[in-house]
This record gives sequence, structure tokens and C-alpha cells, in this order.
Amino acid sequence: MIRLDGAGVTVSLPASGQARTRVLLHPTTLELAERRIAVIGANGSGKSTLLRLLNGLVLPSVGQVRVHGLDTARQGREVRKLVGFVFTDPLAQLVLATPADDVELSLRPLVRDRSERRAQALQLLAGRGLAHVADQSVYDLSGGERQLVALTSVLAARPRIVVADEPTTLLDLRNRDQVRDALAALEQQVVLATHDLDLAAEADRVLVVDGGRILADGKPAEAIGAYLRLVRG
Amino acid sequence: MIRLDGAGVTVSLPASGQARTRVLLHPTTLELAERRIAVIGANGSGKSTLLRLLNGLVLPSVGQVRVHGLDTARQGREVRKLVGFVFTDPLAQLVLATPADDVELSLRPLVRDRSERRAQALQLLAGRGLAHVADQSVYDLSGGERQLVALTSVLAARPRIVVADEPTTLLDLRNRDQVRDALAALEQQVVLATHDLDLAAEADRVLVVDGGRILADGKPAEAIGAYLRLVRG
Amino acid sequence: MNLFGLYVPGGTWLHRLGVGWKYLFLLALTVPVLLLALPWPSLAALVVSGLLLASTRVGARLAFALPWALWVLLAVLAGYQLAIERPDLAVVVSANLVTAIYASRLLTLTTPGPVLIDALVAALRPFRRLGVNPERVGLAIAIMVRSVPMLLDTVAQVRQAARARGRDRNLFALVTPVVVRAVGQAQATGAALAARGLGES
Amino acid sequence: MPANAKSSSATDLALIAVFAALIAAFSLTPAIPVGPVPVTLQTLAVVLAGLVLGPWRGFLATVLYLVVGFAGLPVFAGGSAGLAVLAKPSVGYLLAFPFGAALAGALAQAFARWRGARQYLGFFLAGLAASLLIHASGILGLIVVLHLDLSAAFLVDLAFWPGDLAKMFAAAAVAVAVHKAFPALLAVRRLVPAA
Ligand SMILES: Nc1ncnc2c1ncn2[C@@H]1O[C@H](COP(=O)(O)OP(=O)(O)OP(=O)(O)O)[C@@H](O)[C@H]1O
Ligand SMILES: Nc1ncnc2c1ncn2[C@@H]1O[C@H](COP(=O)(O)OP(=O)(O)OP(=O)(O)O)[C@@H](O)[C@H]1O
Ligand SMILES: O=C(O)CCCC[C@@H]1SC[C@@H]2NC(=O)N[C@@H]21
Ligand SMILES: [Mg+2]
Ligand SMILES: [Mg+2]
Repeated sequence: MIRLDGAGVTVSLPASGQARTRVLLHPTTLELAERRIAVIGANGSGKSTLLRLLNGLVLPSVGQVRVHGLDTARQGREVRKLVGFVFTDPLAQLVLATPADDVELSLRPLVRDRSERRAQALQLLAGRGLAHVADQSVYDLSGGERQLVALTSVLAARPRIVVADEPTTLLDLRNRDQVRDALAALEQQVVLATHDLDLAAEADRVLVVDGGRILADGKPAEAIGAYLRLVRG
Repeated sequence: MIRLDGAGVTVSLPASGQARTRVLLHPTTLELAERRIAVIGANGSGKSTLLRLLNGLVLPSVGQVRVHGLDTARQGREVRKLVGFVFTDPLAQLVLATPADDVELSLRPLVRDRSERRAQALQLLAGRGLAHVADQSVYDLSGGERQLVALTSVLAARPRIVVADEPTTLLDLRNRDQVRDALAALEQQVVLATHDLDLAAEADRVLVVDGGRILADGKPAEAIGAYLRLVRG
Repeated sequence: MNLFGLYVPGGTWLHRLGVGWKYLFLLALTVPVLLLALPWPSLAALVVSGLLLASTRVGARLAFALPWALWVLLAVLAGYQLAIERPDLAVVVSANLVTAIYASRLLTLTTPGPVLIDALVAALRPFRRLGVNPERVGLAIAIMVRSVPMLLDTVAQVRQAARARGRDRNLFALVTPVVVRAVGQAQATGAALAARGLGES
Repeated sequence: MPANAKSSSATDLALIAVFAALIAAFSLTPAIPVGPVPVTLQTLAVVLAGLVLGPWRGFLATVLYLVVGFAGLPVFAGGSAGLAVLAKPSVGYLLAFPFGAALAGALAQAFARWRGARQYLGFFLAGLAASLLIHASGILGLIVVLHLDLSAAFLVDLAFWPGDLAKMFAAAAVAVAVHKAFPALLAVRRLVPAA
């Protein structure tokens, strides 16, 4: 359960140098309870900003964001334990050089013992059919494998909510299907931003963002229709 | 007019350290004369490798690549003047920090006078609706704007062939349409790699690459059909 | 380029010796002779480091070969000291220089990179009271080690992009995008760390 | 990432680690062994760490680089490593790197508000000051390790000046471009309003 409330959550960039104050998200009130939520919208509309609010990577300038009752501004660390975040570019997300090391890194706060940690990491990778690449450099993986490793690392920390920012761009059809299936199989609540309308159509609820405002919000068919009218006139 | 000939062009990575020799492109003979050519295929199939052959960023291990009669191995610099290359990741391609600076850089060999160069750069950017971001950091642009800036920079050098590696990933529908229209409006020959089958369908000729081999080559409908059969079984 | 590429696997006693002991050897071989500046101790240290290095059985070339430039350097330095009539210093300076190189090889040829890093992080523990957080330092080192090949990759990409545009002879045009991308990459990594609840103090 | 994103200590950690890697990469690239101490791009990277990250993070990035090298990873010029570099002629230069980065960073922060040519000049002077510090310490190291007298050490050091001057011109230009791309890097940190 995620709530954006207070007088409405606003994100603005403070004026700096010559640049004037800029509003990235206009006052917004939201309650996100559905299991599968998709966010769509144009480039620069504010999708990533909205997603980053959900785990406190972006803080509201006005209002509050609460995740399972925790305030992202004051309890950021706790919130980030609840919320797993999958970035667009898996190479930016994978902090260490091999899948095994990276998954282990996620397990550090949970599993004290080193060899136990290693064993669990390998097991999690094996669970996604990635055992054979566990000790390979992430640079030598295919796009789909990288994306799956990133997802495995995020899930290793046992989050209760998974937020994913365009997790299927750069992928070919087969890899896209694979990541999509992996996301669909999760029991956790999933919030994702995407340009892939087929992926959005599978959600329980779709938000359309435009110019930092929620332009439409509802069942996939209506919301996607609103987006198409917006873009193609 | 581009030709891959000799006994067939092959690209292989030499054995290094523990790694053994690896063939990225198996012997291939091709003549590319159509105005719009699309290359499709799975992640890691060899699309980028094929494209990079066309301007000598990758050199054949066997055989020759000729662009308008120039040998990419021996006349690399001249070839690269003829062939403009748009990379997938615009941030890798944009050399300087702002769009105006970057487009100016492309104009340097063509326009001597500094203020004249600046004026032309701004004009080119304005022509693509980018005047308002001309002096902004490329890091503060949205994905679509970045891609358009990269395209503008490449075209500023007035190439005779434009090669583009997945120029529409990361883009929303509107920006995708915009980049697509921009590419379609070019008088130059265009060779592009893409995962976007709608984009590929608009080409005059489609090549399907798989495991470093040309698996299919022909009219869009047949070639795309072959690709779908390959991926989805 | 592999930061861990120096290690030569083996089973000799030096391979098995704890990292802490190897550091002690290293310091004992190099620092006293530097301070003493006497020919005989310097020569003795050189011989001892040579013998120790031989006992690692990593192969004579890897163990003892010196770059040609170093030979030139040794000749010039020795020549200078002889010219100012200090033959003792000629011996001391040359011997110490070679000892320093051999002593560091003792460590790097016989110890895998990850072991070196673990030892370093362990050695930082006593500094906790001074505000040093060994866990964070360990994480920083891991990111650094991973970033070196990434940066070299960026350098290669940037050079390609510059070549594609025919502007590959300008140092500024090559270094700028590397540094800009390094900062962008670091910010992305920072966000990824924070998102995973790591690296925050 | 918007500028009011939590500029977290995780990002500082990553910036420090990546710049330590940058110094390592530039130490390894072209090491031209002239004289007792090699010509490298190290000073370019060290000064950039200061100019780009500011004094504190620049200092830490350089310290991290040194510590990793002392521990035995081959990150020093020519791929050498280990505490034994303390006995090498380049020790004076090496030990001064963190202070050079800090000095360059402190001055750069003062000049960061300037724009255009003035900023460039300020960054160049900051780099020059850092170079002076590094070279002074380097001369000291040559005297101690090689038993050179002051004038001989000075002559050895002089050989690096043309190259290092060129590197400082480049460093200033690069830093100006980087701050254009990331205007918030050297800004004095403000607390993000929590509500
Ligand atoms: N660091 C920054 N400085 C200034 N503006 C920024 C910064 N980061 C993002 N913005 C701006 O905030 C707005 C929203 O960006 P956001 O990344 O949320 O868009 P998005 O919907 O995710 O777009 P995309 O589909 O391209 O990923 C854009 O106008 C963008 O230019
Ligand atoms: N410099 C290199 N060193 C080693 N392997 C490489 C190198 N460049 C490419 N490869 C390998 O060559 C194969 C083809 O790569 P290429 O980049 O051409 O694929 P692609 O079809 O463009 O894939 P994608 O859709 O993911 O962009 C891949 O297996 C890749 O890992
Ligand atoms: O051994 C090392 O890693 C340190 C080498 C120090 C090289 C110094 S730094 C200042 C001067 N300028 C150079 O190009 N080289 C020296
Ligand atoms: Mg986004
Ligand atoms: Mg590719």
C-alpha cells in the first residue's frame, strides 16, 4: 500500500544559477493498492520521477509519500528495504562485476555467514536459470540475462514492493518475454514504467503521466486509449 | 553503394588469454544498394557488428568492405566522412556537454568561421525543435531529445550514408515517430538496426541476423516472418 | 586490463603465508636500508629479496626481469653518484631500487587480489574509532575495481564515437566524455546502491 | 536524476570509488619511462578529482587510490604496487596526490561560481597550485630516496613541467565541460526540505 498525500505531493527543482524553479510533479494525491500498476507517458513526462518518489530516491518538496505507513523522507532506509527498484540500464544497477558477487551484495544485510551467503546467491541465480553465468563478467551477458540478474539482485533483498523503470527496453522479443514472465510471476506488488503498451495492457491499473501531472488513471483499455489520443492527436 | 566481398567478409575476435578465437560474423557476401535497409535479430546476434563494419569501426578479419568504392580498412578516415553513425546510447555519442557545442563540433571541418559555425549549429537544432535546449546539459535532456540531438550532430557533417544502431529504443511513441520521420525524410541511404518490427517493416529490404549469419534477406514481410518463426518457435 | 592479473597460482610457503607477514617482510626489506644508506646492508637486502622471490617458483622471467628503462635509469643514477665521488651511494641507491621492486613482487605474485582486499579491509578495523567504516571502504574498493574495466570500455567507446566523427586526435575531446560519463555512471551507481539500501552511512 | 534527489552518501561513495578508478586507469595508460620517474596522465586525473568533486571527495578518492595500491593491486605507474613503492623515487609525488587534489578542489570551489573564461582561468590556476605542491613534494622524495642534491632533483623534476602544464590546461577545460553537464556537483550542499 502506497500513499501520496498531505496537501498533494509536489516535486520541484530549486532555482540554481540561471535556471528557475521547475516543477517535475504537480500536486498529486494517489493511493496505490493494486497488485500490478503500470505508468505510461511521453519522454520527460515524469514517469521516473514518480517511481523514484516511491522509494525515497526523490523526495517530495511538498506533501508526504508513505509506503506501508513509513514516510520516505524520514524513514528512507526502512522504505528502501521494503521497496526493490529495478533500473532501466542493468549495467548501471549491477554494482559488482559478476552476478554471484552482485546478488551476494544484496544478501549482506540478511545473511551474516559468508559461505552461506554465497550458497544462497548461487541458489537464487540457479532459480532463474542463471547458474551457468554466475561467475562470468556482467559485460559478457546478453541483454536479457543482465536484466534478469538485476531483477534477481533486487529480489534477493526480499522487498515487499517491486518498482521497475522500463525494464524491457533494449531487449529482443525473446528476452522481453522472459523478463515479462519473470515480473508476472512475482507475488509482490509491482509498479512499472514502460513505453511498451502491450506490457502496460497486462496491468490491473494504468496511470498516464503528462507534463508532471496524472492525466488519466484507470483500467488499461481506457488509460491507454487516453494516451494514444494524447500522442497521436 | 556498399559491398561486402572478397571471399566473404568474416569478423573474428583473436584468441586472447584464456579466451579462444570467436567468430562474430561468419563469411558473408552482400551488396547494399536499397535506400532503406533494416537489420533485425536477437540480442547478441551481430547487428551492431555488421553496422560497425560499414564505417570501419570494425574491420573484417577476412575479405573487404567497400563503401562507394573506398576500402574501410585502408581508407578509414575517408569512409567515415561518407558514413554518419548514430549510436544506440546517445550519451556515448555526444562528445561535448551541450547540444550547441556538440553540433558545432561536427561543423568544424566544414565551417571555418566561429560565429558562423555557432549560428549554423543553432539553426540546425531549431530545425528539429531543439532550440530551447541548445545550451542545456545533455544530462538534463529527456531520452528522446538526446537521441534527436545525436542525429542532428551526425547529419551536420553531411554524410552520404546514415547508419543508425537502434535509434528508437528508450523513446516514447511521439519521439519515435519524430525520429522515424526524420530518418524517413533523409535523402541519404539509411541502414539501421532495430528491435522495433514496425520500423523494420517500412524498409525496402530487411536482413535477419542470427548467431553471426544472415539468416534471411528480402522484402520486409518475408524477412520479419522468418524472424518471428525463429524467436517464437 | 585485469587488476587481479599479477597473481601466479602456486603452493609454495610464500603463497600460503598470511598477508600480514608478507607486509612485514616488505617493510623490513625496504625501510631500514633506506634510512641506513650503507652499501652492505643494502646489498644484503637485495640478496635476501632475490632469494625469497626465487623460492616462489613463479619462473625467472616474471620474478626477476626488469624493464630496459630501469637499467638505463640505474646506469644514470650510478653515474651521477660516481661523478660526485660517492660510490657508496651508487651502490645503495641502485640496490634499494631493485629491492623495492622485488619486495613488492613478493606480495603481488603470490597473493590473489581478493585476498589483498580482504586483508586491507580487516586492517582498517582498528580505525573504526576514528570514523573509518571498513564495510564502506570495502564496498568502495569493490566498485573501484569494477569501474576500471568499465572506464577503459568507455574510453574505447568514446574513441569509436570520436573516430566515427573524425575527431580522434584531440586529448580534450577524448578525456571530456570519459569524465562526463564517469560522473553520470557514478551517480547512477549511487542511486542503485541507495535503492538497495547499501552504502548509506 | 533531479537535483533535489537525495544527494546521498551512497552517491558520494560511488563518486569517490569511480574517480579512484579513473586515477588508476590514467596511471596505467601511457607510462612513458623517462628518467627516474615516469611521465603519466596521473596528475591530470588527480587534479580532475579535485576540480570535479571538490576538496573532500577529491581527497578521499585519491586516498582510496593510494590505499588500494599500497595493499598490492597494480594501480601505480607501470603497474607497480605494494608498500614498497615507498622506497621508490616517485614516492614524494605519490604521497602528495591527496593534498594536491584537496588543494585543487578547495580553490575550484571558490571559483565554481565564475563562468566561461574566468572559470577556466580559475580552474587552471587551481590545477597549477596543486601541481606546485605535488612537484615540491616530489623533489623532496627524489632527494631522500636517490640522495640527489637539491639542484639535481630540481633538474629531474623540471623535465615534467612541460607535460604537466599541458595537462593542467586540459584539466581546466575538461572540468569546465563537466560542470556544465553537472552544475550541482560543486554546489554547497543544502538539506533537502523534508516536507
Ligand atoms: N537532473 C535533472 N535536472 C533537471 N531536470 C531534470 C533532471 N532529471 C530529470 N529532469 C527533468 O524532469 C522531467 C521528468 O523527467 P523523468 O525522468 O521523470 O521523465 P520520464 O517520464 O521518466 O522520461 P523518459 O521516458 O525519457 O524516461 C524531464 O523534463 C527532465 O528533463
Ligand atoms: N569487443 C568485443 N569483445 C567480445 N565480444 C564482443 C565484442 N563486441 C561484440 N561482441 C560479441 O559479439 C556478439 C555480437 O554482438 P553485437 O553487439 O553485434 O550484437 P547485437 O546484435 O547488436 O545485439 P543487441 O541487440 O544486444 O545490441 C555478441 O555475442 C557480443 O557479446
Ligand atoms: O609511481 C607512481 O605511480 C607515481 C608516478 C609519479 C609521476 C609524477 S607525478 C608529477 C610528474 N608528472 C608526470 O608526468 N610524472 C611525474
Ligand atoms: Mg524515465
Ligand atoms: Mg547492438
